[in-house]
Amino acid sequence: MMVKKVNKDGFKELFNKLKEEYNIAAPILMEKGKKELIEYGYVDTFEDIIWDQQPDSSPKNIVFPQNSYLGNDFEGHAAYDDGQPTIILGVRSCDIEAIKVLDQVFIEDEMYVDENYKNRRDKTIIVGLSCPERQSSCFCDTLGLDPVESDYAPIYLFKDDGNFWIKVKDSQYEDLFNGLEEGDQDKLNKLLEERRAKFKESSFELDIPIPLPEKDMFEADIWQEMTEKCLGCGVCTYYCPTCYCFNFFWEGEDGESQKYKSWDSCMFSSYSVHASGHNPRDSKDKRYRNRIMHKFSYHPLNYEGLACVGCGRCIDRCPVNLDIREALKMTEEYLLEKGGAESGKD
Amino acid sequence: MEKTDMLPHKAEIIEIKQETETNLNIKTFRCRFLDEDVQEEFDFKPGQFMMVTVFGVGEAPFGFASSPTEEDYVEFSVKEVGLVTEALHNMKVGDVIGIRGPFGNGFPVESTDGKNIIFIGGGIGLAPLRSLINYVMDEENRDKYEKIQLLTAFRSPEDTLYCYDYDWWEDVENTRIKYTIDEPCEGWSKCVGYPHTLIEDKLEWDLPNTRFFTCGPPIMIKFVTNRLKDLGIEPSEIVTTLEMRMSCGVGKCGRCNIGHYYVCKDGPVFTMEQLGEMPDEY
Amino acid sequence: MSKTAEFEPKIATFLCTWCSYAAADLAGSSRIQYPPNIRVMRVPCTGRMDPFLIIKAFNEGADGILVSGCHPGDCHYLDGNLYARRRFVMLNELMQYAGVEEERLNFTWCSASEGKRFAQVVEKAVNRVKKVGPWQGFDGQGFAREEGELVSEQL
Amino acid sequence: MSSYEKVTDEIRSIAEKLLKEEEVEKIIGFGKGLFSDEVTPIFVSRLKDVDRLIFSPQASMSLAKYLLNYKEQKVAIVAKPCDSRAIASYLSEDMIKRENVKIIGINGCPGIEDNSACQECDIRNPVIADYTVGEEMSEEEIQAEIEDFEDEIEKMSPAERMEYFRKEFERCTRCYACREACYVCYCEQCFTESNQPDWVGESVKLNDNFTYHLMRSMHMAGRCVNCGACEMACPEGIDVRALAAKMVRAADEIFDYKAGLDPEQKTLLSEYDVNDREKGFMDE
Repeated sequence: MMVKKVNKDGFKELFNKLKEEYNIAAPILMEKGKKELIEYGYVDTFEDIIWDQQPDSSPKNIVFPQNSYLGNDFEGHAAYDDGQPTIILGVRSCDIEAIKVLDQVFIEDEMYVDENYKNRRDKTIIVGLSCPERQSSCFCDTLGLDPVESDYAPIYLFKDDGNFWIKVKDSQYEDLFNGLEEGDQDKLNKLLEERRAKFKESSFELDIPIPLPEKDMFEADIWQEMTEKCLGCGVCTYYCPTCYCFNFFWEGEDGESQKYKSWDSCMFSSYSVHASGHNPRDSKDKRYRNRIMHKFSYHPLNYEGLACVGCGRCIDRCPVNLDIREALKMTEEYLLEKGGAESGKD
Repeated sequence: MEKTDMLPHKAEIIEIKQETETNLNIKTFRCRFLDEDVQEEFDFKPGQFMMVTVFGVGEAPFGFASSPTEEDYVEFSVKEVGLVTEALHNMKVGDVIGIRGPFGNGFPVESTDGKNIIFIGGGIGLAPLRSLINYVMDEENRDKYEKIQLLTAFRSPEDTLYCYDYDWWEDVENTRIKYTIDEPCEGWSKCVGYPHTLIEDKLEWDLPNTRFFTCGPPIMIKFVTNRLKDLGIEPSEIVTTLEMRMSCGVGKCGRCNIGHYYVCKDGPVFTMEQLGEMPDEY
Repeated sequence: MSKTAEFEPKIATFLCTWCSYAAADLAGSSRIQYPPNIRVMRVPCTGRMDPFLIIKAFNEGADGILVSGCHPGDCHYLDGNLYARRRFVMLNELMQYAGVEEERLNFTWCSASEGKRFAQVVEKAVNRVKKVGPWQGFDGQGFAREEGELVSEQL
Repeated sequence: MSSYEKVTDEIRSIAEKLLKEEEVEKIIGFGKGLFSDEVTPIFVSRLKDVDRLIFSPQASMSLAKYLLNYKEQKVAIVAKPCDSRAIASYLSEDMIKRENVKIIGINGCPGIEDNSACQECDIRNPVIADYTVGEEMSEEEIQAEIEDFEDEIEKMSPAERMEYFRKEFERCTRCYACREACYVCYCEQCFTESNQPDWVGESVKLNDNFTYHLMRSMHMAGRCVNCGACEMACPEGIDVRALAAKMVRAADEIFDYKAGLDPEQKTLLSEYDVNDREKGFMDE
């Protein structure tokens, strides 16, 4: 454990030093037609980085891009991009926990490790950032996350008005920061505590058993009403940092055909339709049920911990602002009404 | 032998058998891996499946139709329904496809030792069962099991599969093989009617310590398993294998789930007892 | 020869079987010469022409398209070409608005007896497409070409 | 032009009357969520929720498409003029039953915040309604609103237009929000899901994105009512409506046709006129 403290210029210098060996991705302002959104992109100049606002989308597309090339049919071995390692700067607790979910699924599963993801993830260093203040639709602390610090990131930043505190938890990265002024660990902890207290009380309380009881929720009659305004598009899954469902597609003819992996969404009908035309989830309420149950029941049963980090992106980017908090509230009421929601495996 | 980059091994089609042609177009493909030591090490359990890649077109899951005892090739049967299956049907002997696998849990072979076995297979559903049938009928394994009975159901005489195996199955001792079609049809002397209606009078279903394996169109599985439960058969002794849309085959791509179970990883073989606990999302 | 002289466009041609396909036959049997750049696909009627076929033709590397059917009024199916006419006008507007040069989109009518006119139509279409050069795809990446000849033989 | 507050109050009073007299089971309108104050579609079936109904500059979605989920139930719907045209075109295609729908039309629609469609909107009174709110807008007032509108893209050269659309569609992630927000797109199986024939590739490379938007816009010929819901739904802020708006203008200029004007009207491409103009043909 090492703590360094630098002022703004010191950090800029560090940034420029790191830029030589690493590609650096950070939240920057992206012009999107008439919208201007803060998203993770590769950045060259330090001033472009936006620190004080939660980015509108997560760094998912850096560790798990929408289309990744797996390999072709004549060489037969996987295609790994051997570019420079990447540093993702300024990742808040919600996005760090989201990457932890992806790691759980693709790397830490003893039965099957996804080489394509692992290769990319091993070359990525996550630099966390203590969250300055709550945004309108996030609720990470309601789900038990600590917005002020996450222990899953090897390096963690705390930015108050002038200075950057750098907490290096993983010793292998310490040499990146030697030569910088030492920081007083207790002072940093005090600042963290202050911010934790300052984090204004969240207006969203939730009391649901984790994992949600599978059969009870499956037969619940709330899903139709919950998704009445849902359009059935794929925005919530594409902009959710923990949604990792994927599909394959091929390009080119036989002899030089290439295999790709691409994002897929459980909200699409072609996600689970059989060749016979039968579709176990043929309407948007069944699909949204699968989406909520996967995050609050299936993932906790198959792995451990939730697959929702309360970042609120699915609320902000949804064309009709379908609010997952309303969905969870309805689930809570349904289970209470159903008499004593027994938690644990059904 | 876990290839973890989702890329297939190359395999050559060494034989294509046209099973049916009139109503449904079903072919059985026999393939060998191009790479000898992959062919050597490749092993699977009956009831498991593999992802077959047609290069440049796509990939689809197929259950093994051959038994692991037939070591120097793998077989799978394909009904022409879509893009990949049509591409397969246009292939000829010598063409190269990709095979990834084996995936899934396979039939509970070890715990079936010493039991009577009854197979009830419908249409293309007979393909995954055939892997287990040929395995238990193989002389190395036959004596591990008591009486083996098989009821195959097809739409019409032209839709029968694996006719070339029937004589061999009938010759194996202590077996009873029954064939049925949906409606009577002249020139057909064997049974007629849906399989679930024939269980009582065509099969010795009430032998103690019997395990049932059934696979076929979902509607048939539903009727057969319900009828067996009505007859008092233990749900844990009724084994079936499910078909879902699949892409990765290892429980990662998310689409084949029933509740928190992934049909490709925790299945595709389930007992009716397990299915009873799961939400009926299939 | 300079690069542009070499450029031989490939034109996806959809001919209605009753009139324009017969016109092409007539042009051939009466030995009327016309440029070999067209790749003919027979359709029962221009009414059958799904606009997607034209967009897909561009995606498969065609440099231009030519669609020809019976003159309005003498369609074998009475009004197939009348429906098609509105469809082509709207498709034409859409493609041009999206940036596809108008020379690449050729719609016309040829009756079965107009072998000569068919040859002139093909000539005119080929020259129009030659004027705007090879089609670079909607993404501008172009298509694998060996000395001006399109590699992918799908067409 | 009507004011948002006046329209909101009138909607609430009509909604209350409809629910009280049990003429409808549900009111489809706009309102705020429980936790966020974004104005989005809401479904009111209880009297006490009538006050949640709002009409504000953020009421961007086209509500008509929700009617397809309530074909057998009696529902009321708040309809902007463009939504009323969508409902009229649903009626002309027999997608909904007229007797099951009570339409609350908004006269003199004040428009939706940063929705580029509203700048060129030339029909600001509902074409079909059971009840109307707000004051009707006269033709002159409407023309005054849109007389200085001209389409920037039309002035560009073909190459510049192609470049413009390439830059826009490069960002598309194919989440299909534009398709799901559009009243026209109610197909069981969309062409994007067909792999025999494989119309659109599944990658998000520019070529597949461009093809997808081109093919979807071709469906807009003679059916798009230029409501801008597709553009408002796009999470990437892509100018999705440009191609569809061209279809609207082309149908108007060439065939003097506007979509969804009344339930008896046939759609543009499902009928013909012997002397239609052959604009853009080789020998025209």
